[in-house]
Amino acid sequence: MLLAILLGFAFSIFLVFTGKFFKGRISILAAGIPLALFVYFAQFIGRISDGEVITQFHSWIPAFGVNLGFTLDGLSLLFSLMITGIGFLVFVYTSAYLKGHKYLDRFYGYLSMFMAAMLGLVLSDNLISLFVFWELTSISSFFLIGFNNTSRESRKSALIALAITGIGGLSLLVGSIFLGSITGTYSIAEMLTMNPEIASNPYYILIVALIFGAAFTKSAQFPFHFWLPGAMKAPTPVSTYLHSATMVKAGIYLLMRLTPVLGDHEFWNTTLIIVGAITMVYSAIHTLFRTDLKGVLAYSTISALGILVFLIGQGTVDALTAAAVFIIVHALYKATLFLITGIIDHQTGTRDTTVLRGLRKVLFPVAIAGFLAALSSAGIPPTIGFIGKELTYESTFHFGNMAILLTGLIVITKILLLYAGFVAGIKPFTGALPERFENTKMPSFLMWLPPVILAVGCLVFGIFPGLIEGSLVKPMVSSMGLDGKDIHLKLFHGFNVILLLSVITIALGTVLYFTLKPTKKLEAWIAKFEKFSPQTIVTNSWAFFFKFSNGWTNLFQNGYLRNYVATIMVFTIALTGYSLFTTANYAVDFNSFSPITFYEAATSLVMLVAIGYTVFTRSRLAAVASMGIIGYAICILFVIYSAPDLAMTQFSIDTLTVILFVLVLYKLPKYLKLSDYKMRIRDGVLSLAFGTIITLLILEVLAEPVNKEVSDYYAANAYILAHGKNVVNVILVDFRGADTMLEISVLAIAAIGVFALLKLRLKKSDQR
Amino acid sequence: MTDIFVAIFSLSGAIFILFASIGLIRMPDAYLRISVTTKAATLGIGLLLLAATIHFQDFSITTRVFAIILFILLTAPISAHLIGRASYFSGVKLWKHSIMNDLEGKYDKVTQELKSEDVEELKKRKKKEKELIKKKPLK
Amino acid sequence: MKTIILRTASTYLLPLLLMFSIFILLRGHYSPGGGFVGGLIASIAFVLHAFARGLDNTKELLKIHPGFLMPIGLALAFLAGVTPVLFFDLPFMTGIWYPGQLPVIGSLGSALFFDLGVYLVVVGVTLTIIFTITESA
Amino acid sequence: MKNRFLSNIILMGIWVALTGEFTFANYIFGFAFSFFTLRMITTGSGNAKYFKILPKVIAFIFFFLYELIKANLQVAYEVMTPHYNMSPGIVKIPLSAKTNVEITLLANMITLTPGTLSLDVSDDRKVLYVHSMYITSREEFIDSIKNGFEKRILEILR
Amino acid sequence: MTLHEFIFYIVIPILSISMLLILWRFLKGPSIVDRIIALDLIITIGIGFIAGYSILTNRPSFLDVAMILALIAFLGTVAFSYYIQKRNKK
Amino acid sequence: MEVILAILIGVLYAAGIYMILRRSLVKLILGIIILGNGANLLIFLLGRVVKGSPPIIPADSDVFQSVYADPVPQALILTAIVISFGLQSFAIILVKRAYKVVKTDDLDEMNAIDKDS
Amino acid sequence: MTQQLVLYPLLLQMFLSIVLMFCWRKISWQRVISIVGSIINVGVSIWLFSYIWENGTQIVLAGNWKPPFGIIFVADTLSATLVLLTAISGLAVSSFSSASVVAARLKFGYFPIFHFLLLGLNGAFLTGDIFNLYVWFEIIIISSFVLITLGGEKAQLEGSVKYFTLNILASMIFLTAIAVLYGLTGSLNMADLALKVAAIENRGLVSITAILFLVAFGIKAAVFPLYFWLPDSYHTPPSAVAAIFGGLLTKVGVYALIRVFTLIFVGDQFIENIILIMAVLTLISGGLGALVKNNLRKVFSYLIICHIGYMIAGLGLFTEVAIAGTIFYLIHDIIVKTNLFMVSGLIFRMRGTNSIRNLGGLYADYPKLSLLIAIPLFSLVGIPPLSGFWPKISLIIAGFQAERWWVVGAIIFASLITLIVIAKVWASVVWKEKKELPVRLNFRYFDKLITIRKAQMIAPMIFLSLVSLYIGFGAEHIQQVSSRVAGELMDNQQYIEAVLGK
Ligand code: NA
Ligand code: NA
Repeated sequence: MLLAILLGFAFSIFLVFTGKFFKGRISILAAGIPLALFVYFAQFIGRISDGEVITQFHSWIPAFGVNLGFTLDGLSLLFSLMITGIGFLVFVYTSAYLKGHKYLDRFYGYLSMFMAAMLGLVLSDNLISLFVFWELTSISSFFLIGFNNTSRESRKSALIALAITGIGGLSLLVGSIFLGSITGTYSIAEMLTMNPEIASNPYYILIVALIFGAAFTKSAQFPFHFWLPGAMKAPTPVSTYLHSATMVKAGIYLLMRLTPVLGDHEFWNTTLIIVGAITMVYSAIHTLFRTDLKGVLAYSTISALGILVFLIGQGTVDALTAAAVFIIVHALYKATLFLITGIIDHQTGTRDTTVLRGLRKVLFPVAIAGFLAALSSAGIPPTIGFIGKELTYESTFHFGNMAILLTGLIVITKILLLYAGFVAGIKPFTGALPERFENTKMPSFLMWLPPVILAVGCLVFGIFPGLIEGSLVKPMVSSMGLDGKDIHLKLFHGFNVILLLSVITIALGTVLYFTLKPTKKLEAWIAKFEKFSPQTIVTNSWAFFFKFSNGWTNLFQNGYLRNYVATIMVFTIALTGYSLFTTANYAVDFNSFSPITFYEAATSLVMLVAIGYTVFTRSRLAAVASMGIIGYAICILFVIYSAPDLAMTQFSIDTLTVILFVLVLYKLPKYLKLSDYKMRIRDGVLSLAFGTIITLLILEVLAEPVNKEVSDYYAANAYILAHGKNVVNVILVDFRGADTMLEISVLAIAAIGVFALLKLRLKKSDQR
Repeated sequence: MTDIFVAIFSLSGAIFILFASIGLIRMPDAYLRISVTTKAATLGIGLLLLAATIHFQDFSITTRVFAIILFILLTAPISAHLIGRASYFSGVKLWKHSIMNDLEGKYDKVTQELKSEDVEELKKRKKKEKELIKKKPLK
Repeated sequence: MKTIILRTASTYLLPLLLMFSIFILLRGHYSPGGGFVGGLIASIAFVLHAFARGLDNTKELLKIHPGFLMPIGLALAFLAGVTPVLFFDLPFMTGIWYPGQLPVIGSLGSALFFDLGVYLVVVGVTLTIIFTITESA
Repeated sequence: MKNRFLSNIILMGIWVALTGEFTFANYIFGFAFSFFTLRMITTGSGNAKYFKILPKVIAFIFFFLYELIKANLQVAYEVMTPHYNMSPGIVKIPLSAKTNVEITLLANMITLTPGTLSLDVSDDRKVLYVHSMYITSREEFIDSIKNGFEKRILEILR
Repeated sequence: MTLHEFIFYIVIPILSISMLLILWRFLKGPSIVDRIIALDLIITIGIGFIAGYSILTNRPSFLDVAMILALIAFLGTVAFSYYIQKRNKK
Repeated sequence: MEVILAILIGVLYAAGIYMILRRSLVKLILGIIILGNGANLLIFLLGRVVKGSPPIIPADSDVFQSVYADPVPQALILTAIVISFGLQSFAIILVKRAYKVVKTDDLDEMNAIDKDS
Repeated sequence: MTQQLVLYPLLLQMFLSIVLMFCWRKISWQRVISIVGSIINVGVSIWLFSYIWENGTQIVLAGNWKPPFGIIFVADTLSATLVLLTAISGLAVSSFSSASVVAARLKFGYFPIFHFLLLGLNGAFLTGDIFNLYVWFEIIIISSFVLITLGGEKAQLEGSVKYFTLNILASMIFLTAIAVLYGLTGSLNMADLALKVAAIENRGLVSITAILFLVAFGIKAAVFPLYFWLPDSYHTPPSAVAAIFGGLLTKVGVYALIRVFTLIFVGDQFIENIILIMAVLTLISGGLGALVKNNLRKVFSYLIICHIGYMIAGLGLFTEVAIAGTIFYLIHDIIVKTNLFMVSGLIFRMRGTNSIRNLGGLYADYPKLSLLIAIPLFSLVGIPPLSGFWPKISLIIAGFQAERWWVVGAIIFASLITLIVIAKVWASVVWKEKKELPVRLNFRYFDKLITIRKAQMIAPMIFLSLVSLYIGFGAEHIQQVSSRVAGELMDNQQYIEAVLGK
């Protein structure tokens, strides 16, 4: 299985380097891969339906507990077949749809990368590696949605999709890590037995909420649904593959996969039912107001995903069976509808339902496929759609005390979806063919065959449900931890309430289809509600957030150096001040200090006055000279306190600095009076506070005992071992000679810097 | 005995320095201040340093101190000269009771050249010379 | 500066100050001084010369660009530090001492060469900085 | 050649005195070192006859010290008494001294004695501008300088 | 009175007072030249102080600092004059 | 005396920060220098100060016979002073160059970089 | 031979700098010396790393003075790792510089100073002496000053004034902290300090000293609210300089924080909380800044800040898992950020601007280079299994275990913002149609470069991209290193014993 996944990645990398050589032939090569993989996974059907679970384990990063553990059971098998099967058809379809496109090789690269990621996602047993693949699907989806990268809209949609699914991805990551932390493993298989412990863990709600965050964003549940219609900017094969058949189902997959781990808890069930219900009804209503075929399909897809979440939320055997069947149903008919929409778009140049009519005359095989898919979507027998709908009604109708309400909702949804299916699958083909479409040509069989195959699937599986019952549905239900023995798929369940509901659904739906025609007016009408939609709310909050970000950034990063310094000082003063006043013991022992002599006092006074003068003088040169006096006073202090070497150095450096200043200053203008009174007060307070803290700190430190171990060692060995009597110099060239080596390096670098700063003049063309 | 010499030398040195300092405060213009301080301080420092040589009575210290004194004697007048000159450049006025100023108008503002004669006079003379030269060929 | 007095004095001050600087360099191990202050005095000598007689004269006197003293000095100090590593398998900066005493200098050891390196770097740095500024002033 | 040799010896002496170590090696080192220093800095040529003028130098030193102390006391008096007794001004003194060394030495001596300050030498080296605290008349002042310091300095240096 | 006391109570205080007097001139100015004179003189006094202090503490090594002060103070004055001359050059 | 030194150091720090907070580039550099002086004195004082006993072993002995000042802070300060010198001279030239290119000493005017955000 | 091994990277860099100074104007020699030297340096660093990996922490006593008296150099796993990463980034930038830095700059000491900077970085990682660390920091600072001003353009100067002032301020605070530490303990050896600081009774003083270190290193590491110098300066120098700055300079601050707060100041709850709060605000502030900026390099600058937050968060959480996350992130970030700034340089050479608004069309013009650019970009986001992803696991686990939800929240927030920012950058720089910009006269566009220069620019990006792919896909190895480092850091007794014996 690892190889199967790697094959996709390898192929996409391979394309990057060799894409140029293959040109047109690339399609054959590309389509071969999903086909091979489909065959590979299909051969497991027998073993899986016998109840076997095939696992594979590759150690990857044991340090994190992250491994490439793969599980092939009912659930992952179904998804794998869908991914590779529909993948194959989409690959084939693409070869015609994007024939001669400049970047066809890249497109296949992304597509196969996506396929591989998707396979990895559904096969992974390890939550972290699942997350890895999850993110890869988001990223490859980003590249695919933005494939028409010169279109502003495409780029925007790709970004929104990435942002929303990115939030979900991170939510999944955190959820997985938390789950891993409380269970001690990332292996889903190992977690299966821990359901009660997890459910009783105090973090259960948090973890489930995080997992929901992931599933709802990926599967476009209300209120995160809006990225999906936007993602329809992608080329049709992408919409088909990612946004109806596979990627959006990753959230569904996750919920199904974790049902045995996290399910069977009130929070889990209620939330899923509510969110699913809102999503399915909300977006089903939206389909009524769309004139773009892809828009209709997008909203009906969201609605279908809502139905799935709704079913998973019920969590009963019936509901999960219904969900399992509905996944297949939806994959078949929705993929078909998308593909034919692509054909219509490709051949006629429009997807506008208000003008598309009578195309059966020019696109007959496509019309057949559309008709079958529409039937399946509407749940009209003998398509498999009917079975799916019956199961859905069955489980909902028997679900607890809210059953009537929930059934009502699902029926309304189904009615609306029937309308949507008809609009997409039947309407373009019926009626008279307008003049403008008369010259429409049949596309290459590579394009129309895939939808036909899928549409035929809708019919065949409907007539022979046994084909999928034992092989796919039962194993799938059992891999969700439930007993699937009693499942029997059949078209006719006998006359009962469920059948009645079906009849009502079909009847009302058909009436709706014939009475309500999609118009621009309707579309405009619903647009009025846009300002209350989640998308608008999110967009507005994003705008607000962006404004806030700008404000926040500019508040701190305002370009004024003095504000930066002030902020840093405030921070430092606050922390040190707090520490000092809360913990210091103020044990200053004045007796331990030496008495003040006349000359010390005089020197200090000189220094103090010079400092004041340097700070407040208005003359630049006087400030520099006065700084010279500060340095001089320090030099005298160094003499007084036994540091002749220091005094020498201090004084010579001080003089040199003054000289440098003098040499530089004579080109500069006079000081201007720049800061106002208030600013001076603020700065004064700030600096005095800092000075005070330093003084207090010094007094505190001076009260502490002294340790002279190191300097005593130096003193004792300076002459005996290091052959010098000036201990300071011995330290500089021997004990701590490395410092000195660096110190002269600093000087050399500074000199080079000065040299370059003054001599180097860049040519205009070399500047930024 | 040496202590007494040390005391005398150091005290007189200090006093000369004090004079210089008071001079610096009291003298009315920059030139006078320079004038007063250079010498008094030089002498004062010299005496203090001599006191140190007497105190330590060590040959290497003595030579070193003499080197310092020599150096001060060499550089102090140059400093004074430079500052004095700089004062004149920066337009420091003479004390109002000064009795003469031969330097007035001798510096060329542009080239900072110092003439031995008045710049204006020089110009006049050159003009005259030119006129004379002009006249010559006529004769 | 156009002053005969300073110009004349600088001719005599230069050798005097240079000698002082070497003196201070060599005795640093025993009394206050050392490579750093020594180097500063040496550079002051040249700076003074440059002030008095113009930069071009001083540069002519120096013959090489003062900046070139920096790598030389660094190399010398580095060699003094790295010699024990290369030849004695001792750690970096380990003092290597010539047994016995030399006149003036006292003990001769790698520390002295190190200090000499410091001296040269300081001269190079100070002169580079001040000369560059003066030139572009 | 001769001058260089002399300067060399003098510098060596200063070196030995400075280090305070009168050993043979130190003389050699001092000699070698000052040799290199001189070689490095020799651009122009000086012209000094060291030995002939030695007695005059000593005499001059005593004269100078005398002037120094005398004038210092004068200034001290000026500073310490409440009223100003001075009559300062800048005087132009024509120079007999010709070489740089002569002029420099003269100017410095004038500066070092209290009450007077050499401000500058004219670019054509013809005159020296001196600031003085006590001027009675221009001629008298010029005379005192020319017959005092200048004469003695020129005696030594020529 | 010992020499130590003499230096401590008489010589050094005189020098310290001189230092403060000069500081006064430095603050008062009025011209930049006055400040430079004050700076030069205060350093010169520093040399004297160090001489006195070395007698006081009986440590000749401080005299080396005096030597450096003498050598370098001169350069400072030269630089300032250089500056003033350049500044006034039109 | 230590108390006075402590206050002096506090004043140096305060003055340094105050000058760094001004708008003039020259004052900024002066502030940095003053702050550096404060830091050096701080090392010096916290290493504990001793009067009149430089850490130089007397000529006639191999080890100290009496009390001596701690040489370690002195060596550290020496290094710090020299490093500061390198930085300061660089900074001073930076002022010069900045003035030439940006044509101002006012730090508030040096914000062109923010215009092209 | 291996006795002095710890010093070899330092000696080599010093040697290179000096040799390069001798070759002052011969820039083609300098190019060769720098690249060859950097290759040797990578070899030496690998040698050092593997030696440390086999034999544990090694020390060298400079001057052969026994600890704690002399300066000591210590290579534990953390130091050896960082030295290796410096060598790798250094090699990449050395090659990139040869191609992208204009000859005028090369003639004014670019390469010697570049190697001094690397020397400083290595030294800071290897030293075991707090004052020596200060000196190394100064080497780094002054080299970076020179590099950031080299050329002296207007923007460069304006940026460098801020860079200069705030970094100097940091140094002063650092020096103040060292002074206090010396006043309290009389020692400078970090291991010895660890022992002596632990024995101080006045904990308040210890706490204040720790805060001073926090501020000093916090400024260098560009942590909120101390990072202001960074966004105002990092976009101004040549890209090669920005690359080494972006990759390594702030990390040395992070390293210092890690070292000091795992070795000397351990177990102060107050400080740990402060660090955590700072980390969270850093994550947020950096992210917000990156979101709103429109200059590619400014965006990257803010992302540097943002991602420093991860590392600091790990330090603040202060568990073995968290520190391992910090170390892993550090390793990843050095490589990727270096690469990113080289990418910005490449883009600048292609288009003559770094303004996101004016960029576009890379995808059409340079399809393969776009894919190369994608690797560092998406590694930075941490799209799994690329390198930025793994350390977040450790950090989130640590946050969960400590029940610091707000820290986890900030980590997630920063990840999301990074994702959005990078996607935005990708969409507008790579995808968006090319905007016709006025052609810059005499500007050396990428297309016009000779092949060898092109190769010198592209090869280091490929090199670093491969390294970051290795970090991602070979996360097992990196995690082993990180865990071992975390283990060593959490038990400071190990370090102390390695240095002081016993
Ligand atoms: Na020394
Ligand atoms: Na006089």
